[in-house]
Amino acid sequence: MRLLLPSLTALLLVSTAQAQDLTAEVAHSWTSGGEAAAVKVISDAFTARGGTWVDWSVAGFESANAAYISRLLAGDPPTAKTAVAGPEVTELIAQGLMNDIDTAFHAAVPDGVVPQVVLDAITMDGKVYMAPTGMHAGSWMFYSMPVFEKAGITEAPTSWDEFFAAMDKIKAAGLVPIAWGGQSWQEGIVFHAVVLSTIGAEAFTKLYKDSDLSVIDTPEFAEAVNVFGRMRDYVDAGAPGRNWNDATAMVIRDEAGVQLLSDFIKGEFTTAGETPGIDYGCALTPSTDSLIFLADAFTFPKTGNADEDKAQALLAEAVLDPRVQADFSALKGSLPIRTDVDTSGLDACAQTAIELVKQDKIVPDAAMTLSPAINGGFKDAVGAFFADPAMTSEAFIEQYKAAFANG
Amino acid sequence: MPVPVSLRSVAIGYGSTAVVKDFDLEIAAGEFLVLLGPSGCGKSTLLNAIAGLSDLSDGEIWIGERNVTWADPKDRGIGMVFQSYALYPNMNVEKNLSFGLQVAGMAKDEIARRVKRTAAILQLEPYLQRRPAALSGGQRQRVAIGRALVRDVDIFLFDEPLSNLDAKLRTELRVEIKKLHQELGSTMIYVTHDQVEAMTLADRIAIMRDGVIQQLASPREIYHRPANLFVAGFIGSPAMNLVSGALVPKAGKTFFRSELGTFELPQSAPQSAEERAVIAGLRPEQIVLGTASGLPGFAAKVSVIEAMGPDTILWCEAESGVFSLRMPGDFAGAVGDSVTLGLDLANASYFDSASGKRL
Amino acid sequence: MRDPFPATARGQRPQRLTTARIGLYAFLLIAALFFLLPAYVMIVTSFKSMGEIRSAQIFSLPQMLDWSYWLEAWSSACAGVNCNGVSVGFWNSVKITVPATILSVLLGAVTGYALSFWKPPGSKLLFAAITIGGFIPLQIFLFPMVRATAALGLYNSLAGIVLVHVVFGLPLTTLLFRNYYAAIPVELFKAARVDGAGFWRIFYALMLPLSLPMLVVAGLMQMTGIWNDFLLGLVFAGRDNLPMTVQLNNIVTTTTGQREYNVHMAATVLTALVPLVAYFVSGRWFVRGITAGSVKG
Amino acid sequence: MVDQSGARTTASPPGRSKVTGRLRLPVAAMAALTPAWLIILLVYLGTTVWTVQISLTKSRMLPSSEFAGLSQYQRLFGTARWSNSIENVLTFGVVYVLGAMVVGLLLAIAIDRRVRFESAWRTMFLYPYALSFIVTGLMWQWLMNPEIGIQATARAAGLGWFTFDWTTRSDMAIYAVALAGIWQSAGLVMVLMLAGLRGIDADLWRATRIEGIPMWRTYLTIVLPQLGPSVATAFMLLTMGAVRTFDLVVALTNGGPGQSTEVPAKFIMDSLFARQDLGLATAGATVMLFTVMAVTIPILYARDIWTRRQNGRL
Repeated sequence: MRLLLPSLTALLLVSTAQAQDLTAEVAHSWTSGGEAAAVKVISDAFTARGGTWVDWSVAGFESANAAYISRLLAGDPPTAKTAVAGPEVTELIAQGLMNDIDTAFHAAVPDGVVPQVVLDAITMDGKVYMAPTGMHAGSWMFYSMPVFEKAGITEAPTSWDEFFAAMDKIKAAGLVPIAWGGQSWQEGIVFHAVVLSTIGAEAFTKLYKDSDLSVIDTPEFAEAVNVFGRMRDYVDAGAPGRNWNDATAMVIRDEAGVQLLSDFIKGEFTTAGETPGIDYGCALTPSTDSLIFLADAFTFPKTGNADEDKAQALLAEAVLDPRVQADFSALKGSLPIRTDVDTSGLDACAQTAIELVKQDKIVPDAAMTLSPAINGGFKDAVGAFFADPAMTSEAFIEQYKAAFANG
Repeated sequence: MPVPVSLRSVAIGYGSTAVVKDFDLEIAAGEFLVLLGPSGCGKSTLLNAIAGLSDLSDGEIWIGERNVTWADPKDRGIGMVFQSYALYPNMNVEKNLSFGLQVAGMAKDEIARRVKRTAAILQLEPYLQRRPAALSGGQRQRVAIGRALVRDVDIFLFDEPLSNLDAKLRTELRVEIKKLHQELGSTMIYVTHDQVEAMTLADRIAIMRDGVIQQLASPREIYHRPANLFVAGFIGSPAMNLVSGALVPKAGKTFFRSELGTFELPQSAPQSAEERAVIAGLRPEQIVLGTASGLPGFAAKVSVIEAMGPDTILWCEAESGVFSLRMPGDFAGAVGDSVTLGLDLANASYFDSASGKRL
Repeated sequence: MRDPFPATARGQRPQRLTTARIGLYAFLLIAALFFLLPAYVMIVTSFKSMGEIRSAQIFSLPQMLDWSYWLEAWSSACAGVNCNGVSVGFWNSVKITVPATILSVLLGAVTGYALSFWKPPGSKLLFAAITIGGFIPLQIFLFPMVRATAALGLYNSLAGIVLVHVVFGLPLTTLLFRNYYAAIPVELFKAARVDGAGFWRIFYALMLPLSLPMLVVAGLMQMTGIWNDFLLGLVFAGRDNLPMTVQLNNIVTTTTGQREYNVHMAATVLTALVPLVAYFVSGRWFVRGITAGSVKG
Repeated sequence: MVDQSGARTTASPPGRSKVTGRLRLPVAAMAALTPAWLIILLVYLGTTVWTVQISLTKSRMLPSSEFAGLSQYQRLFGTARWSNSIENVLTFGVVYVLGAMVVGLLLAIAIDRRVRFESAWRTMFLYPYALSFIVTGLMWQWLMNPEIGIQATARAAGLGWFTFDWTTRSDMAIYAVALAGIWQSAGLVMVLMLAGLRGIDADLWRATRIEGIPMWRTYLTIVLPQLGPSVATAFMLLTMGAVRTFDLVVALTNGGPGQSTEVPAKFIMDSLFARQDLGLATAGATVMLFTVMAVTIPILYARDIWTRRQNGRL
């Protein structure tokens, strides 16, 4: 009874306040603590606007995709689905399976507040199809202040030479230099951060956006391979297969010096009660002046149901709300997609990133520009290379290039 | 009501290999026919075909006035008893007996009546509530027979029903089956490889080899006048003594010449106008000890004496081979005795050496 | 275990605990250690606090028997915005497993029976095809099966997921029953036919009661497989029927955020509990069933 | 051939027709097999046809009908991960199947030596079979992690030389997967083998004891050959599992380190959903399918001939 009564009232309210039932079934893979809290920001905003949120969460991108694509094929898609704004969505758009939210988007977002690279990623044939929730920045380095102190490192390294010198010191202090998550997707993020640091933003875009393979043959790219390979000497025996959060825990427990990964690991530090600048530090990967960003967005399958179309527009409106953007980012550890939101509540690390976004010093992650197949090929190659010290740089570069051809 | 069974040009084969080809057999109403032969001769296959458990590739089967070639087993009016008893392990004796009747949709009281009657005939009353696993071999076989009996079938098919029983039980049940046949007068077809069963039970025996009937005749005829060497060798224990030789005509008489010597044949034996190679077959009782009988004889030495109780089998070694003789049970002799053996050529069988057929 | 030599036997009784005997028990003990170790770790971990897990050895006993993680795993562990633990999926799993197990076992029994005794034309081809089907990875079937169930109107429904399990259970159950029936004397079948019983009558009056041991074996194996399935349940069952394993996945496979290993382990044990209990309870039958049946390959 | 007593008694009755074709079809049996046929034809065969067809198209995330010839196969064999997967599944299959058979057989033999508390031992060895491969993988991931697992514990206990770090070594990780698989499946093999052992004639044991044949020889040369059917069943079930291996790898190593534990089923799954490469996935599936058929059909055929020879007939 206790349960029944409020829901009954809710039902009455909805049916009287609104003629139609704006129910949205939302598919996502954001199931962990911080993520779930972030999703709740959106669902609350949606509910506040009169919608009914039905949560369909499946942990693990792969499982979520399996279920989602199946439902698309069966002609019974959910109202909305989170995705990385990029080719995995564009194929669905090209096949005519997605609704655009062009009107809702422009009604909610004034011109010029969303960076052009992001706008490019969510637009197809002049229409906006996705409602971005925020972006994650790769090319980060998080480090343990106590470990640095113990090893006698005073400054965060800004070049790879400094970096490896620092790592040697940590090693000498009997600690693990790099907290390494030995899964190919994590290694892929690290490698691309290294690539960005050696070849620069322009070449990075040339390679991963325009598929200009000549970049791979440059000495700068070879240097990236070299730097990446050297990292093998600074990881512990338990690295292979390690989850990223287990790696983060090593930094939190001050057992390891640095972790190289995206900003989403910040949530771990926050959950552990650590404060940036005191317990841990954050910096861009050495020799880097740009961010590699990845935009998460809601996408909207065609459901053939007019009410659901309206629910989609309402959801897009909720997602793009500046307040929602700010709150969501704070919880998720990402950056707002809009430059006009109040970001004062975000931490020091995020402030650095926001500054770079404002200066347009951001390059899109390969996942936003190249097909999942090519990106998969990258991961395979990078994972194989890191796991096998006997693999030559030439062989690796060969396999890495093949990913483009085979993708 | 006993009915006749008729197999007409029956062929049975699996894939490309024919087990039985162009097979004809007429079984009279009320007859007890035994299909006898070594394993693999096709006798069980034939029985399965009569039962409708395996399909013909050619020919017809008639039971009574009906062509049952494609009839279901249940529509043929047959009951079958298997070597392995094939009792339903999950049902007690009563259920085993009544299952077929239930399937046929018979009224409950009629079923009970029949089960009672059958149980009485086969002395199964005390075991009706037992499962097959709790029965002895003999009891199981009785239930298996009862399962056919209870259904009042016209034809009983037995597939080596006694092979799994010990010697004593086998003899007992053999007599019971014989009695059953005498009481019921039903047509019974019985497959076995045991010649004693065949000899004791059959009205006629069909001796089979490689899917072909070698001889179809009464037990007496088969024993005394085997149609060919195969039958001669298969029937009788110990087996017929075989002596190769030749029939030689001389001065209007026919002589049998062999390594044992040349002997004149009496008029009752086959005669020949020209010399031909033959094999003489003599039952152990057709060889006698000593010369007193006046039969043609030869020397031999006793090598083994088998006392069987009612009679004694004597194995004697002669130059040309070993001979077995049937002696009375009280025979007194010793291994190593030198003896003279006499051949009863008048009653012996003679087979063509080349074809093996009886002359 | 009966002593074959009665104690009244004369003379010096030979030493029974020989070196070989000791070796035998030593082998069994080592094997038992190997088999029990993972379960031990999982269970002790489910009682430890996160601090304890981080600091202490995985083999050490928990400082205290704290059931709270079990409670959390059962009813309040979060997956996304839903914090209901694995319990929500429990009845869904039951609703999927019970009919799917019964149907697939019966289908396997009927198919195996028809293939073993009746052998209608094409039987060999069918059996070969079923056997090969047992080797095909399930993943390949997903797309076509989604289309097929959608066309039948069964996609995202209980009936749909049950159907899918029956379809994919066919190779295993058919193989088991065909082998089992191969060991049953064909005379039994012949006798029943002479007694006038037809296909179905022989099946339910004779073969089904005789297959009780194999029904247990196939039932247990299918139940385990279906209960433990994650992918098919996720794709075909629909949001309202998601099995327990999907909740478990949602709780355990978080891609970001703090990993509560104690809760994860408790949730894992809870999810595995039904098949485990089934094996503990009917393990004897399982062994007996296989002993009675599948000896004949 | 028939003798004088006259077996060939009657002439054929008039109007006797030659038997043609099979008239006595077991209709009910055919009806009962209909569901199996439907499943085989519609699902298994249908999927196969669909898979082969899609593998010849340019399909990416969703099925497309744009013909691409054999280019997906070209891509497939140009992908290092695919050949790695094949190699790995072979290594895994051999170690897992043989390992589970040997361990299962040894356990069965040990239990069959009239040990005390037989059912307790059996339960201990069989319970992993009730667990999914996912759970199995999770548990062993912990145990084999060199930093927290068995190795760490042993070293903490003073055994500094002790090393058990298979999951983190490219050259050993596939054996780690096999080990976990053996752990899960050996109990089932044990039960199958135990069934076979219990079916062996007790007289045989008496005979070997009287002849003084050592126990190990008896097992090796007399008992083992008689376990044929049990071995065949176990082999079949294990091989099916090995070819389909997916969950175990995902939970234990997720294919790593590097590609050292990638397997075809995972390649297909990844291509299907993570990489949205339906064409490549179906090409891989097709190759797998036909490999399985090429191996299975001759075995089935040989088995059929063998049993036919054993029975002397059908």
